[in-house]
Amino acid sequence: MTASDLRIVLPLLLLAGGALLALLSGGITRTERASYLVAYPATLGAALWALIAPSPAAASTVGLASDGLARLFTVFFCLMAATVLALSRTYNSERGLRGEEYPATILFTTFGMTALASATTLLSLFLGLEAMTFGLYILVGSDLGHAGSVETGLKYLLIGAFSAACMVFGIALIYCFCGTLVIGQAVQATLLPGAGSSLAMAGWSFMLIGIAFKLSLVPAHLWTPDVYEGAPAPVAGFLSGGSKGAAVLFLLRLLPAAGDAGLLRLPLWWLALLSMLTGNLAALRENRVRRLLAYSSIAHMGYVAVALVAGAAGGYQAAAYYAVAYGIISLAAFGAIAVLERTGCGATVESYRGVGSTHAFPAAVLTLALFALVGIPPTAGFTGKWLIFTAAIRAGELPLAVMGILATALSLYYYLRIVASLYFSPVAARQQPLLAPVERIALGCLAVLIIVLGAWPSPLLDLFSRCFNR
Amino acid sequence: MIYDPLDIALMLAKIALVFFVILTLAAYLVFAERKVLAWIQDRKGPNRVGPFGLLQPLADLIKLLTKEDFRPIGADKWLFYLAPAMAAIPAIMIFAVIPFGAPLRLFGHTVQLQVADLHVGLLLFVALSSLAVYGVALGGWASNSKYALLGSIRGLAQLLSYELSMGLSLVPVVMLARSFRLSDIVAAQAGCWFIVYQPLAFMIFLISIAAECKRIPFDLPEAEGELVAGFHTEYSGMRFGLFFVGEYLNIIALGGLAATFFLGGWHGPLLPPVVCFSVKVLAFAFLFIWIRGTLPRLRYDQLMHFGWKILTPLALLNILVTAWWLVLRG
Amino acid sequence: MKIVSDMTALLTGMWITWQHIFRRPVTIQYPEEKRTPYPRYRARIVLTRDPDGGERCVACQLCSAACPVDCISMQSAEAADGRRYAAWFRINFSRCIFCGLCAEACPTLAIQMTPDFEICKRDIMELLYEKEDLLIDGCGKSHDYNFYRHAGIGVTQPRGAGPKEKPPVDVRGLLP
Amino acid sequence: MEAYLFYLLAAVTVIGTVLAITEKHPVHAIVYLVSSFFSLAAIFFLLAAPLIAMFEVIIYAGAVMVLFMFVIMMLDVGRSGDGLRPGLRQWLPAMLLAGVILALLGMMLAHGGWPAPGAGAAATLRDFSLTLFRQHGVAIEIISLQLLFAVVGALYFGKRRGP
Repeated sequence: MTASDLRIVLPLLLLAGGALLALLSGGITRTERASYLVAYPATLGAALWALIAPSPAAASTVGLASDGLARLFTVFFCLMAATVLALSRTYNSERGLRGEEYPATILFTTFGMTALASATTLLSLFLGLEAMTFGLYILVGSDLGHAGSVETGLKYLLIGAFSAACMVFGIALIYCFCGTLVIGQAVQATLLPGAGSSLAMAGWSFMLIGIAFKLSLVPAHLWTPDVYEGAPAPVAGFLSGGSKGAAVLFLLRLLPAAGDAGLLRLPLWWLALLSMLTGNLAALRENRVRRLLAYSSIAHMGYVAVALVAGAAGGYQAAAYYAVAYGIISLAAFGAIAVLERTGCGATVESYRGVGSTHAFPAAVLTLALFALVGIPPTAGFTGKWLIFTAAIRAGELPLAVMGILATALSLYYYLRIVASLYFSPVAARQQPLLAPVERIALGCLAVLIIVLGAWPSPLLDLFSRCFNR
Repeated sequence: MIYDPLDIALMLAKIALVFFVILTLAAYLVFAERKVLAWIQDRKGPNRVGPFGLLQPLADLIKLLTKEDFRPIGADKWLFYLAPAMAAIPAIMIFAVIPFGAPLRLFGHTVQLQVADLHVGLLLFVALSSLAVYGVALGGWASNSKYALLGSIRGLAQLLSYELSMGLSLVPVVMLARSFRLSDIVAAQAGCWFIVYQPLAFMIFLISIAAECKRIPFDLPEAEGELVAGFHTEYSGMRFGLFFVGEYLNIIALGGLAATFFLGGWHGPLLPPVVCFSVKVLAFAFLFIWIRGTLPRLRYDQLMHFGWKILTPLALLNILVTAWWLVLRG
Repeated sequence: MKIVSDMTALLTGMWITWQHIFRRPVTIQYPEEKRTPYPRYRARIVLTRDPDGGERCVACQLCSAACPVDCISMQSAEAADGRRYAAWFRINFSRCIFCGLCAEACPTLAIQMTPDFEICKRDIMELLYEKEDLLIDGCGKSHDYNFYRHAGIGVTQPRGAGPKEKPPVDVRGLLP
Repeated sequence: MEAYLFYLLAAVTVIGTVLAITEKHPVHAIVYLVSSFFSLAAIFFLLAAPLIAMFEVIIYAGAVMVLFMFVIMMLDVGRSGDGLRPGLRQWLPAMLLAGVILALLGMMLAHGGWPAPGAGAAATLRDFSLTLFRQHGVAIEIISLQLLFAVVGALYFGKRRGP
């Protein structure tokens, strides 16, 4: 390992070291305060390093790279982790969820995401994804006092193990065919039209099944509502924003190497269509807020899949942008839900009645996030959808784009139902929550980001297009 | 692949020889144990059958063979019958990789005095000793008896825990010999035995193998005082005999491995290599008997604490120190 | 240092057992070599006779009552001169635990224990000892004790004729 | 000779695995699976990959399955009943998927497109470890961290509930 390698892996080292230190300090001081104090600098430091570090002089020898995409997503994941930490402190202490394991596991999950973001071989790509999922197994089940939480964790674990098995089998088949684990070579040897053999195709199908589980695309989506419902709210936000982002990144690492989705276009097309339709239709009938958001996330991953089908015609930029935007939006939504659940809001939409007037700030953030999920203009959601559907039309996927737009129109109903419940219903007496300053700041930042990214997306898009059009 | 008939014949001869020797040795080890224990307790031990009781193993064999083969009601038939074999077979298979003498020149061939010189020999040993757990576990479970089940659960946990420290204590040996092949490990000790470099690893290995053969002070799985006979309470006749012989085969095998890994295998002064090796193996067997005559049984929590909180960390530390030493030495 | 003392303790134990390997065994090879029991050894039970050759046992049932395992049984009878004796007397040695309580209880010193410990039979019924098997021609441990001579009952000799025995007092003659 | 051995072992592996899936008794299923692992290890050995063969036995047969068995014995599951046996409805999706995969395999076999078999030089332990630790060192670190957090998670879930 050389000095330039060290430069590449420094964010990873910071996160891993932070995780270990958080565990140790929690174990020594017997309070979780120290762990949180370790966790913030670790995530922020990693993000900062990814932002400002000069690119390494020599090529990497460790199977990791720090190209633009890796650095952008490292920053994204690290900041997201910091926000999740900020949102979960008060939430956790009110739910009696304590222990240094929680911040340490958040750091470890972020470590996995970052490893995935900078992977150059199929092996480290898969391991990064697995490390992330591993952390999320723990986080999802971490609410020991809440009866459903551990069960949810187990459900997620079983499904995750199945998808990991599929994926690793797929990687093995691909390696068997082309004899290399380096992403570029492997993808070009197997995915380009004409290059593939039946063996490699089998491998790619297994990979696709595995990643469909992680993205909760439709035939593999069944775990999503249960997990979203049982997990602690900030973790649900992290899961929905971060892990979905990482899964999108997983595909974004693979597909552009072949230039096009190639042989995977057809299965992706169907996955996209089914996810958009099923997600939105199921959400229409759902009355519980978290499950509703779960179905909405299935639908949104369908939109991302549309972007991936569109591929080189601007689809990759759109997918990357949408992954970031959706991450921020869903984190904002779940952050607001975390705050509102402390005031006594239950599971159903009706229990959110009149919150808008009693708790104006979190309700406003939730409303903004919901608007963004629908795709109302000045928000990031609108810009993302615009990019996706224009890319799809440009790539000649007109039917898919039309279906997507129709599905979006359909989604207006159920999002607005929540908003209506927030503002237009009679006020019930509620307790005033103590909104910690750090929560206020985190929610505020997320809200501002939703607007800013939506209204002024060009810097981010420029960066992305530089990544994909080398 | 084409096989030389002479090679095959030699191989069969070696297998037959090893089989004969270890089975006889195991039988006489039982006798020796009874004798030595008797001496330690100021008794005379078996001395009725044959001169000095030397035919006692034969008498035992006849007794075991003619006893009723008994299966308790509710026992799981196939597993009950299978378990003794699963206990004995891995112990026998371990002998395949132990080099018991210097290579010989015979009919113009160089004959390794070792059944199979695998280059993953050490790993084969670890694998087989991890498979030996099944005999204990299934035997106790299939007997449909509380004592047996408790014994087998204890056995499972104990063997699993001590396998870890045993495996870890062998890592420095591999680091020093730079090979998993047992003949290489022996060759690397031509100058200086590894026990000189690795006394700690030797101690850890010794304690771990005592636990692996379920010998006092680690005989929790069959603790007579509490569990009648533990996992083989319900066995009788030759099935019990297989468990019993398996245990003594294990002692010989692990003694041989300890000699191979730490005491220079067949290297030694004055005596011919095969004799040298046998002396070492028998010394280990004697040591185990001696310890059995001396120490009381551990309590179960002491056993687990000792394995996980003392032996394993010590073994890890030892690996670390050895690695540093090797790096510094270059 | 705890570990040093622990190691020393272990090694001391090993050293002691090592020494014992070379000790002479204390085993006695029983059927060939026999050890002589002490005279007061408590093994097979016998019924003794008094110095005059008569049975000591008066069938008082005290031994039977004292026996913790109830292995002694008998039938009492009385001779024409008023002397009590056991019509039959039976000890079940398959139950006897050789505790010696019967011998303690016996007022006439009839029942006594011997050092003969080799009681072994093929058939368990043979361990049922009848009076004929139990009765020996001897006084056992006290050679000159005869209950009826001391008791002053007037069976073996007229009342008042015993050694150190005062003649019987005529109670009526003492009346004022 | 090697071919016969291979087919024998392959048959044992497949039959063992099928029996492990269909067996209703967990301990029996474990025994079947262990025999399947063992013959798989022997196949690896035949394929000149002794290291993988040994790891197969040590890790899967020797550690993972033993832990399974430990848990089953501790909880004493499976003594009481046939409730564990899945019905046809539970079998159906799995059968369907297995059928699809088998059909695809058959198609692939018919279609060809296999990579040419390699030179067949057995990789030595030294090569193996050099590749593993030089090229994939980071992967190993990620895995070790993952294992650490597996322990952390297990401890966390095993923590005593309540105060």
